[in-house]
Formats: sequence, C-alpha cells, structure tokens
Amino acid sequence: MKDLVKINIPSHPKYLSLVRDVTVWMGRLNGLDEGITDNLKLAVDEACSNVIKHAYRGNTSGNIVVKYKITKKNFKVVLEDSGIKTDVESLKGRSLEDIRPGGLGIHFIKRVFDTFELDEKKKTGNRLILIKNLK
Amino acid sequence: MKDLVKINIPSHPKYLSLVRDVTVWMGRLNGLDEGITDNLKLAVDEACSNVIKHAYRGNTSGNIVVKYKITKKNFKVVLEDSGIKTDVESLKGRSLEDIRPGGLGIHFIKRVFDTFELDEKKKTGNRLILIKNLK
Amino acid sequence: MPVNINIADYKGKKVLVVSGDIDMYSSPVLREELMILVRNRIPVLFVDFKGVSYIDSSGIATFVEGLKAMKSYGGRLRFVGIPEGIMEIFSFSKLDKVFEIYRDIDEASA
Amino acid sequence: MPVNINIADYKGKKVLVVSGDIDMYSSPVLREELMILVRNRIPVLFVDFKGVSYIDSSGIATFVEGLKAMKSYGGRLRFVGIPEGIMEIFSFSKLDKVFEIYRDIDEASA
Ligand SMILES: Nc1ncnc2c1ncn2[C@@H]1O[C@H](COP(=O)(O)OP(=O)(O)O)[C@@H](O)[C@H]1O
Ligand SMILES: Nc1ncnc2c1ncn2[C@@H]1O[C@H](COP(=O)(O)OP(=O)(O)O)[C@@H](O)[C@H]1O
Repeated sequence: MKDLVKINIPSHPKYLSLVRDVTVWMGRLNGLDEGITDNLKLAVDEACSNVIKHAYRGNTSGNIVVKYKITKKNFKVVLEDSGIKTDVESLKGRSLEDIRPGGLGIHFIKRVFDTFELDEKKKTGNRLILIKNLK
Repeated sequence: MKDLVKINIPSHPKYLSLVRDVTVWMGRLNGLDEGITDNLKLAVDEACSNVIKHAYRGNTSGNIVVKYKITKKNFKVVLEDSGIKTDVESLKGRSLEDIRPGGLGIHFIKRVFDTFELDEKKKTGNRLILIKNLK
Repeated sequence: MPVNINIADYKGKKVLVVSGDIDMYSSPVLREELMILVRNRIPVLFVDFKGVSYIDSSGIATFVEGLKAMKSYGGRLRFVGIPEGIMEIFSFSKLDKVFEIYRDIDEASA
Repeated sequence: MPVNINIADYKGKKVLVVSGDIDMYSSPVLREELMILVRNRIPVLFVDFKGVSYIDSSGIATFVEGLKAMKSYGGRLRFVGIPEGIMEIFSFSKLDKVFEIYRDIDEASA
C-alpha cells in the first residue's frame, strides 16, 4: 500500500473543489501532462458528484472516500461510499446526440479512465474502481 | 463527525505540499483570514515533518493521517501515525535565543494552535491534537 | 476558484460574465441568474466565458437547460471568450454544434 | 510550488536565487547548493528570496547552518528581497537579528 493517498470528505458539493485540487496534485506529482491531468480532474469530480446525487440522493451528511494509487503502469482511483447500492444497469451516459441536460458525467469519466468498474464484492455502499493505464 | 475531512499520506516529505494545500483549502472554506491560514499551513506542515523525522526516524514507508474538524468555535487538526511512541518530555522547542539549526517546529505549531496535546490513550503510534480557538 | 457571476452591458447588449469554477456546488447559483433573465424573456443573451477556469457536467446541464428555455420563445443564447480547455469539453460533448459560439461579442454582432 | 535554485552574478556578486516552497522535501537540495559555495569559501554570498513562496523550519535550519559555516572563515551571508510573509517568520524566530537582511543587493553594497 505504498504511495497511497486517501482523502475522506463529506458528501457535500462544496468539497468537490478539494478533490479536484488533490487529483491535480497527484497528476503533477506523477509527472502526467497537463491535458491528462485536467481530464482526470474532471472525471474524479464527476464520479464524486454522482455519488452525492445518486448514491446519497443529495444527502450531504454522507461520507466519500477517494483513494489514489499510482504506479508506473497506472493511475488508479477508488471511490467508496455508504450510500444506496448502485444498479449497474443504470450506470450509462445518454447518447451524445440526444441533447438534454444531464447524462454527460459517465462520458467524461470513461473518456480518460480505461477501467470503470463497480466492485460487486462490496457488501454495503459502493466501491467504484477507475484505472487509467499509463504507457 | 460532520464536516470532517481526513487525508492519509505516506510518511515521505514529498507529500508535505499536499498537506499544506489541503490545510489552506480548509482555512479558506471556513473563512479564516489569510494570515491565520498561512500560520496554520506552516504549523501542520511542521507537525507532519516531525512525524517523519522523529516518529518514523526518516522511514518514508509509514503512514500519516491528518484529520480536520472545523466548527464555529475551533479549528481542530488531529495527526495520527504508527511510528515510535513519542516521549512527551522531549516535545520541546529550543530557546529562541539559542541560535542553532533545528528546534523551531514546535514554536511554529504553538504560535497558532492554542492546544498542543499528545493523546496518551493511543496504544500504538501517536495521536497529536492541535486546536485553534476561533473567536 | 470560487465562481463569480455578473451581468454587464456591452454596447447595449446583455452579457452574463462568469468566472471561476462551475461545478455542482456553484452551478445552482449560475442557474438562478440565468433563469431570472430567461423568465424575463431576454431576446439575446451573451455569456462571457473568458474567466471560467473549470466546467463540469452540471454546469453544462445548466446551459443546456437555459438554451432550451430560450428557444421556446425564440431567444438566442451566445457564448463568447471560451478558453481552449473549456472548448475542448464542449466539443467532446458535441455541444459546440448546439450552442452559438463566437470569439467575442463584436464578432457575434458582425 | 516546486523549488528552483540558481546561481547568478549581479555586478560581480554571487547570488543564490531561490524560488518556490522551501520545505523538508526541497531543503536538502538547497543545502547541497549552499554547501558547495561554502566549501569553496565564498567570501560574500547573497541569497535572493524574492521568489520564495514558503519556508519552514528545515529551510531556516539550512540557512542557520550555512551562516555558521561561513562565519567560521569570516564569510558573509546576506539576504535580499525577502517577501513580507517570509520576513514575519524570520522575525518570530528572532533570526532577523542574526542574518544580514537588506532590501536589495544595491542597498547591501551601498
Ligand atoms: N454513483 C452512482 N450511483 C448510482 N447511480 C449512478 C452513479 N453514477 C451514475 N449513476 C447512474 O448513471 C446515470 C448516468 O450518469 P451521468 O452520466 O453522470 O449523468 P447524470 O448523473 O447527469 O444523470 C445516472 O443518471 C444514474 O442513473
Ligand atoms: N512527532 C514527534 N515525535 C517524537 N518527537 C517529537 C515529535 N515532534 C517533536 N519531537 C521532539 O521535539 C523536539 C523539538 O521539535 P521541533 O521544535 O519541531 O524541532 P526539531 O524537529 O527541529 O528538533 C524534537 O527534537 C523531538 O525531540
């Protein structure tokens, strides 16, 4: 578990900018280029926003854990919450052609992360595993 | 445990700037003025540096937990490590008149924090409790 | 960066000047300002993005909602001064074809 | 901000130009640069703090060590361009009376 950074925040949107700052910091520490770091920042923010909106249904007194594990081979981010269990089937962005508010978050996440996986083994709450392969 | 932010980092000096960023972020979120936020940034950095130097004796593969709990009444920071137990008697800065390298960290911590307390109840490792009273 | 929203006048045109990070925390503030203008059936609204440092899907959703509302009465929503990084997000979302995007207000009015 | 250390020449004077955050991570780099100059018994060394955004006790310890080493052979260590926030830390530590501090190199040389 070396080089693991973990941050716990309340499920309140005011903490999203902290998660963005930490994500950018981790990208820079690991020498990722700015474009990729920007995409990671947006993706992790969207994943946290989804936890607040969907897993906690807007309840701001929940807890979100964001873990960063970076190796030479990949940039891995794991999000854990104690909210309502996510229905894997519902985890889908809208078609990009179908212009309407919402439905973009998962597109932004999948754009940069190669793996987007809900850990089915977690008993209560959710664990989302995001992995970006580094060359 | 509402409004609690917690960050875990490896006991490596390269993570100190992340702790500084998080501390400044917490100060700003809570509307503290810039001068106080700067002093908190330095103090929390010094407390983490001491954990790396003294509790872990420079071993960078340990773990440091920094918890922030902010209420209207106070800005509380708790540091936990799994390093060597700290001898409370040794927790003393040098006299400011005795000019030599080192011995300033605790002065910087006590300058801004009203409470500086080692939790004697912790069985292994250390828990340092820092509290700044807010008017 | 905290969001900042102002309504300005440029050569008689109404401009919503937005700066800072637009995210799930700040987009409700943006939505409120935008919807006041929309409820008053503003015919043409410019949004100045020059100072926008970040936008996420909730910010985009807010603008899509504003656009739909304006279209319902024939109003026009025009974006100007979009920084490169933000433009890239609009393009990826295929919204660069949905919103009217100009370099600046003068270009939009030419 | 990552630390950056350069050695410059100003009107024939040697200047260690430091910028960024000086902390427990970066101070060993600073110490190394400083000690090379000290080992060469540099008679007068200016340190330009203008770009320094942060200094902690490990950075201060590095300069105290450098000062002691220079004093041993009669060398002079002079600080210039210290930003207000950094100056406040030197004053609190009572080091404003230990180090030679000037506004700029010209003032120090006058
Ligand atoms: N963390 C989550 N927990 C539960 N459902 C989720 C989560 N994230 C996404 N979803 C589901 O996936 C859908 C698409 O998500 P997204 O692309 O982010 O768009 P939006 O959140 O705007 O609907 C959501 O509407 C929701 O049904
Ligand atoms: N986290 C810690 N664990 C163990 N000992 C500590 C810790 N923090 C401080 N100390 C003790 O307190 C002394 C003074 O600390 P400080 O003022 O930070 O100066 P320095 O670390 O430069 O010696 C240290 O030398 C050390 O003996």
